[in-house]
Amino acid sequence: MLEIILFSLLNGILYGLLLFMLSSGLTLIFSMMGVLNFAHASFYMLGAYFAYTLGMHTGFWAALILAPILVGVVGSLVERFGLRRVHVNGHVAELLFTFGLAYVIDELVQLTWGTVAVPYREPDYLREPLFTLFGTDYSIFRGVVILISILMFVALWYLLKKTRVGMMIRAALTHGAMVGHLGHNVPRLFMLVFGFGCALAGLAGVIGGPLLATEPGMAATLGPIVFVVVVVGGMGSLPGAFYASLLIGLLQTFFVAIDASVADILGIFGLQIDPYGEVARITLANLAPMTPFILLVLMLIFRPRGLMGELEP
Amino acid sequence: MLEVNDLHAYYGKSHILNGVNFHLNEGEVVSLLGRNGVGRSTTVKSIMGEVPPQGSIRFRGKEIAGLPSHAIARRGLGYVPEDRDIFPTLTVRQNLELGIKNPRKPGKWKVQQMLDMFPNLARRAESPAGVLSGGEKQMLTMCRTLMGDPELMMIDEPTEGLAPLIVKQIGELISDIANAGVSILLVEQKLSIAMDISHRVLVMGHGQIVFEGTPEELRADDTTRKEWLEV
Amino acid sequence: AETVKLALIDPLTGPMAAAGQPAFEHLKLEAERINANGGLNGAKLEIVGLDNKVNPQESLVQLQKAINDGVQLVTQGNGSSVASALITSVEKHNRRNPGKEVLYLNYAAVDPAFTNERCSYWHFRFDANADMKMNALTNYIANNEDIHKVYLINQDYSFGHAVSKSAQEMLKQKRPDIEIVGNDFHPLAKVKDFTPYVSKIQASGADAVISGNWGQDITLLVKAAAEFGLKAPFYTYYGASSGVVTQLGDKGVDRIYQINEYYGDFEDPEMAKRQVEMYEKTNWDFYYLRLSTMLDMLKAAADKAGSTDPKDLAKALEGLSIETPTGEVTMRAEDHQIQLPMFISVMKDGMKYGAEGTDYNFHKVAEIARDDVTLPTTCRMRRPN
Amino acid sequence: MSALNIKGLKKQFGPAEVICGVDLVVEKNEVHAVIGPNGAGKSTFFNLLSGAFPPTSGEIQLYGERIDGLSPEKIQKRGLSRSFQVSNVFGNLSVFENLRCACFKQSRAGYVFWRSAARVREANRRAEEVLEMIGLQALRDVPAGSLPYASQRALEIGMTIACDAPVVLLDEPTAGMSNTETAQAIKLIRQVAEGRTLMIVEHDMGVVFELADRISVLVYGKIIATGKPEDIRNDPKVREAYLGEEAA
Amino acid sequence: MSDDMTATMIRSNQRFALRGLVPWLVFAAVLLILPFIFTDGFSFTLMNAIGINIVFALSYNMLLGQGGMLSFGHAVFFGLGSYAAMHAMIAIDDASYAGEGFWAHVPVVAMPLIGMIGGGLVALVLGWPFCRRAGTAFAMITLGLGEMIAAAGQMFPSVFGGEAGIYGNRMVGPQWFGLELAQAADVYWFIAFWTFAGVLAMWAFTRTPLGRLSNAVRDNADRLQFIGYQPRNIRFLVFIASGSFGGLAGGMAAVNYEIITPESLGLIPSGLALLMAAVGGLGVFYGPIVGAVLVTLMNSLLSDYSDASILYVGLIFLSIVMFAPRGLGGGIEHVRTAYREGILARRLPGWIGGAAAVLLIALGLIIVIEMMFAGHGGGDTVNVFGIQFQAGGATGWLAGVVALVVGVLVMRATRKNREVNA
Ligand SMILES: Nc1ncnc2c1ncn2[C@@H]1O[C@H](COP(=O)(O)OP(=O)(O)OP(=O)(O)O)[C@@H](O)[C@H]1O
Ligand SMILES: Nc1ncnc2c1ncn2[C@@H]1O[C@H](COP(=O)(O)OP(=O)(O)OP(=O)(O)O)[C@@H](O)[C@H]1O
Ligand SMILES: [Mg+2]
Ligand SMILES: [Mg+2]
Repeated sequence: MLEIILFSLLNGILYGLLLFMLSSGLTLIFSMMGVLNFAHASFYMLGAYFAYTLGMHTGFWAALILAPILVGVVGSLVERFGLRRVHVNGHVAELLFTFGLAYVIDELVQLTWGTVAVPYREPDYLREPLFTLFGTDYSIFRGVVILISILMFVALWYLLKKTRVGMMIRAALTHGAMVGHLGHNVPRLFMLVFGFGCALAGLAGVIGGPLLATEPGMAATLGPIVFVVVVVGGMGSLPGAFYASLLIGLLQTFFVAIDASVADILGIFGLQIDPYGEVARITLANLAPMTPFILLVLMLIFRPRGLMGELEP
Repeated sequence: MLEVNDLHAYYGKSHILNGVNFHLNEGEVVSLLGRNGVGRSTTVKSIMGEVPPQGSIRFRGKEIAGLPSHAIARRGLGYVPEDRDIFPTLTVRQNLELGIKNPRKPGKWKVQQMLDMFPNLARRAESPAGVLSGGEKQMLTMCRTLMGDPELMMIDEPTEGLAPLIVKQIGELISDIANAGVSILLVEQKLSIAMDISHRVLVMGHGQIVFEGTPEELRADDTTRKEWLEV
Repeated sequence: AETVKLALIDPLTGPMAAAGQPAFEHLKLEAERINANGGLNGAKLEIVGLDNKVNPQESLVQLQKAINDGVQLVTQGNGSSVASALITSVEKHNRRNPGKEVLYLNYAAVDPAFTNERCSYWHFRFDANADMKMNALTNYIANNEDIHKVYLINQDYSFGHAVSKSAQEMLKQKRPDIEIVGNDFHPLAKVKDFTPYVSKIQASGADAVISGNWGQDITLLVKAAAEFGLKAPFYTYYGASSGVVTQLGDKGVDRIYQINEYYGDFEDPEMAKRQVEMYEKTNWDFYYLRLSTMLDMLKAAADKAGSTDPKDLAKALEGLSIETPTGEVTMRAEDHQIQLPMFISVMKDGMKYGAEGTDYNFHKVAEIARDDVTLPTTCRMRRPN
Repeated sequence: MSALNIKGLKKQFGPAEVICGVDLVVEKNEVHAVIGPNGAGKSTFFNLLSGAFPPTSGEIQLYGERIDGLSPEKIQKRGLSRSFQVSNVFGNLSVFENLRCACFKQSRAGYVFWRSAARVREANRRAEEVLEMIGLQALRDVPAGSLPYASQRALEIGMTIACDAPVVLLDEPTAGMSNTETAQAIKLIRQVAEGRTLMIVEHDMGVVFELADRISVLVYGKIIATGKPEDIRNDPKVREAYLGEEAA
Repeated sequence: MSDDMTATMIRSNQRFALRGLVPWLVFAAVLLILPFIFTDGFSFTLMNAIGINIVFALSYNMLLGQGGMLSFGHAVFFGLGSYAAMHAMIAIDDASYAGEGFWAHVPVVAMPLIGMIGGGLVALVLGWPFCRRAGTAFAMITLGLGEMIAAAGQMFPSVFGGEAGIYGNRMVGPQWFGLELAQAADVYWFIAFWTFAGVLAMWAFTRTPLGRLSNAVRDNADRLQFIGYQPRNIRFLVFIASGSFGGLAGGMAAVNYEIITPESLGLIPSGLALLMAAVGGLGVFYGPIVGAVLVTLMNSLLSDYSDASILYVGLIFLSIVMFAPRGLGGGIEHVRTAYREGILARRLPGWIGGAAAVLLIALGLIIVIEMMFAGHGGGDTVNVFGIQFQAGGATGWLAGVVALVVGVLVMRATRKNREVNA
């Protein structure tokens, strides 16, 4: 039992941190530009694939740096030549744009790298166990992942709190033209922010690729969950995203671990029902992957601000 | 300092400005008068590049028509819009700080100075500007633009919705600004103020300048007043 | 000569294309061979690819399109939902359009129902159904003395539940001493991080895992297991489906087993030739032996019936037997379920014919004879008079 | 019975108390102007009356019924309707639609989806009436968003009176209008005032003294004086607090 | 005065009514003529699919276009409506074997109504907590809802039939209008009828007070409170209406396909609705109709010609969002207004130039893309509109690039004529 709890904890935290890496970029973009970037997970996927292709020439660590930069560049281009046009038509238009963008990126990835997964792996020395507990290995790589994501959190936190840029963009969000009249180059600002956000997603991809799998579907399944993180955490709140990620990570893993069926739970309250009925049969493990969405709906109904958001979406 | 030649502007299909010509000299205060909807704001907006201008706009001899507005602002034009575009999510203080173009070399106007000038703002320095009252917003907008110390300031209906007391205050502020060597293009509704603080007045009608002269000349010129300003 | 069209209704674009494309290429390649040997009773066989995006409704649109282009033979493999849709609507079509019958040749939809309570005269299955595979697998496990604790993990939908159910029943009856130490269901294609499941398996002390997972769900599962140093072998249905080998690499070696009608050794030089040829032509492996079998049987039936009319083909296919590289196979008349020998194979490194361009492939460890695979059917076939 | 009866009304935003204890009685069919320096709390006062947000304490009676703490639409239903300091209309709808939307409720076609809007006679008639009243017939089908500023103000007033509520609050109706338009606006407001109770916030003293039967002066959340225009004009407190030398 | 005013108003109404009638006559005529132009089974199947999607897309636009509520879970209503209809159809089947019972007297052609009720009920049950806010919150909550319902679909086989879904037979129960519904051709008349009815009903909805208010709530919900409406109520009612019509489409689908599976509840079909509506144009009532036709055709036909079909759909969507934010419908409106204002002649050159440019650019893109991904197509020649190119051969690339460049040049050259105030 103890080992299950322990490893559920480790796994939950790791998965949570990965989610955070992914959502931090989105949070940044949302809080500063008010764009809910549907294609965010797609940039995450790009990160993985770029790292795979680059890695073949430069090796893992160089790719770890280069791939996110590359994704960032792609992101900025998208902003410069796509999103900027759409911006004037309001947020729905922007959302539609990123929606379509995700569609296109996913398809392009498939056409370029093929429909089956690519063998993108971390270097062997990172696969050595960091420690072994109860006969279960915990690889160095996982340790590295945890380290990187924590560093990232700190760096972001600093950047957001300390810079005048943040202020400027928040202003531009509501009155773009006026900020321009005050002599600030808003478009360039947006471009940089968007690029940076995408780069973060790319970084998550470089890490998530080997950790999970680098295949054309990797964006589609994570996409919605990232939104959940951002909303549950509170629109545009970085710490919120952080806690939300951990929360979701842990909930999912522990639900799997606990694995009590509805019947069992009712049993606790002394209600006896046929344990093989369709409802009764459902276990927490079944629900695990649904938890993010359940959380999302409940949150939006009962606490629309999210965990730490200042204002309602 | 500023020369506008044959300026045209459109909103979608509707032709708002057809051939606006005027100039404005160093250190001058010029008022742009006219009935509602004749295109005074549009004039200012198109100088600022918010409405795409057609024609020539020269500032200090350089053509600025067609530049992005932030570039125009950096040339030294300040703009106080008609509809009080304060940044609601930022605090009053942050609004003022954003007015500063380059934090490294501060200009001649200081944040504190502004707050002292308007106690109302001082009281709310740290609360989100969105909650300011109509009038407070108006003051804030002007102060914010000043922070970027412009050489020419275009102010669109600064006294709209202000209490008489404040109106006077604003009037004084404007003259102070002028005395500080900043030229001013003032779009006004209230003749009284425009008349006593401006060196020259322009009257607009049908998207053109229909009268140009000193306040005295305008006072004298009943026909113009009747035709273009009053009932 | 006239041509007979065989339409493949499968995902050819989009995320699931990896499942449909190899089958498409395989069919095209084998069609050439068939035509070289005189085609179907002299008629040329032509393969038409129709993209259904694994969506039942879209599949019916495509079926209609096929019928329109004079196609009378359709084949499909991915997704019981699509298979279900095709079976019912082919049934209806044939009832509503006598003289324009269509045959549905199922090469991979393994829901046992299709050859039991839902069996149809116009449907022929060339793959062993889920229960047969489990029968074969459990027979193998039953003979494997050092397996005492088995863990079941499957996708949470009809197929996954079927696999789990039959595994429990068959094991109980064949090896009552084997203990089922876990029986998990996880949502279909939603789980990214299988580590929690792996910790549970680890904790349960299982010495074998049975899973019907396919696609990413099997890859990620085994991968997570490898990373956590889980020793227990995985007995799977789809361990060798496209992409798995590439992603698992050495993590899969000696860890992932699969039950299938074929394996990666290609002792038979003829098969080896085709594998090599197909891989360099199309970048896909010669994976679906059953597709070759399907076409061979089709040819045999056509030649036997001396016609390519679906009605005659159906009649001729019933009870037809042919020789294949793995031995004799028969299309059982009473439920249109193929009867064939099967193989347990395990992933190995340094194989002569590597899968997906790697050196890894599945090495045969055991053959399960036809009679140990077969199962009775409850089908009461409604034959057109 | 008085139209509006306000007792000890207070509103706090965090630490700042914006309305600190206002008592005011507005009689039926009077035109009551509220003046005061910027940031005195006039708009907030209106927001409280119209239910935009609930008062911190105190009570508001509309024809003897308490309305404080009710939601805006309930208050509106009870017969109090207000306009906004910054124009606040349905940008993509035509002027006429704007007005008609304001009329459905009161012709009992509020959430109706089984009748064509064109068939809701009173609503259409009323909308046409108001349209004529505010003199925008020419712009009947123009999207409200692209109206000239002054016209938007007029529409703002139109929407407020469309549902002819007995009590109407107007927040700076003439702000930013030229003398001409102001004159028209005054005429319009006169018309509106017919048989109605009217409260208006206004900085233009001309307008105020021309329209108002009584004036209250609100300074930093307190009413420092209420009375007939001439009393107010000569009230020293008011002068130095608000009018400055102007009125002198 | 007000009397003669209403008089004029009513007169204008009648005039309006007459003018308003024309498009409907045309629409009906088209529906009636189509089956005599396209006579083969597949065309019917396609037309049926289109009909269903038209209703689906329009019902979605009630939400997004009219009410300003961006939803990512609209397929829930389509799917559940479809399930309701399917279960009803099965009930009819059983009942008519037994030969008695209520269901034995219900004709299959009425199934869309069942679907409509189903969808409406679902919206009624779920909607209230969602409609408090519009905008992002609403979008996200519907996203979550969609995912949850879709998952539930897999969890309760007895209702949803598991992965294989549930299937029924439409040739049961009493026949109406001699429609035995055996062939797609029969089904066409059924679809055509319900499409027409659905479109008409949804159009009528926009003319009702509620329809108007839904636009108002989209534009400025806060103001609405102060003229006496509760925005949430309006959103809720619109939500229900839209859900019902979504269900209607579902009911049509149930009869047309005779099978319904859980995946039709998921994010993908919801996305399809959004796609169709946006491509067609959210601002124009008939926009989604155009979108539905186009997208459905592309979905079912494009993949025959290219492996990159999905990419093309995506690109078309993107370019519409970027360059024609009002969608195809918006474009059509543009031309119509120009025509009404009699400046069409003046505009036409610019537009034709633009169109030509777009076509050229599209052609260039297609060639380039096909060249890029020729490898996957298997086959060493690339076929674009019957023109053969060597895969990886210079000619292909050249052709593509040339087409692109020329297109861009034409675009630049004709820009002047397109300036709005030209
Ligand atoms: N966004 C817009 N779209 C369409 N037309 C507009 C827009 N903004 C202004 N206009 C029109 O342009 C004309 C001039 O507007 P402008 O704001 O310059 O008038 P003005 O002289 O500033 O008067 P005031 O500011 O007092 O209303 C007006 O008739 C107005 O209807
Ligand atoms: N939501 C709020 N939160 C905090 N303070 C607020 C809020 N709304 C208004 N205030 C403050 O209350 C004071 C009164 O605001 P209000 O808008 O009522 O003034 P006003 O009398 O309308 O002034 P004006 O005539 O300039 O419109 C202002 O100082 C404003 O900053
Ligand atoms: Mg103006
Ligand atoms: Mg106010």
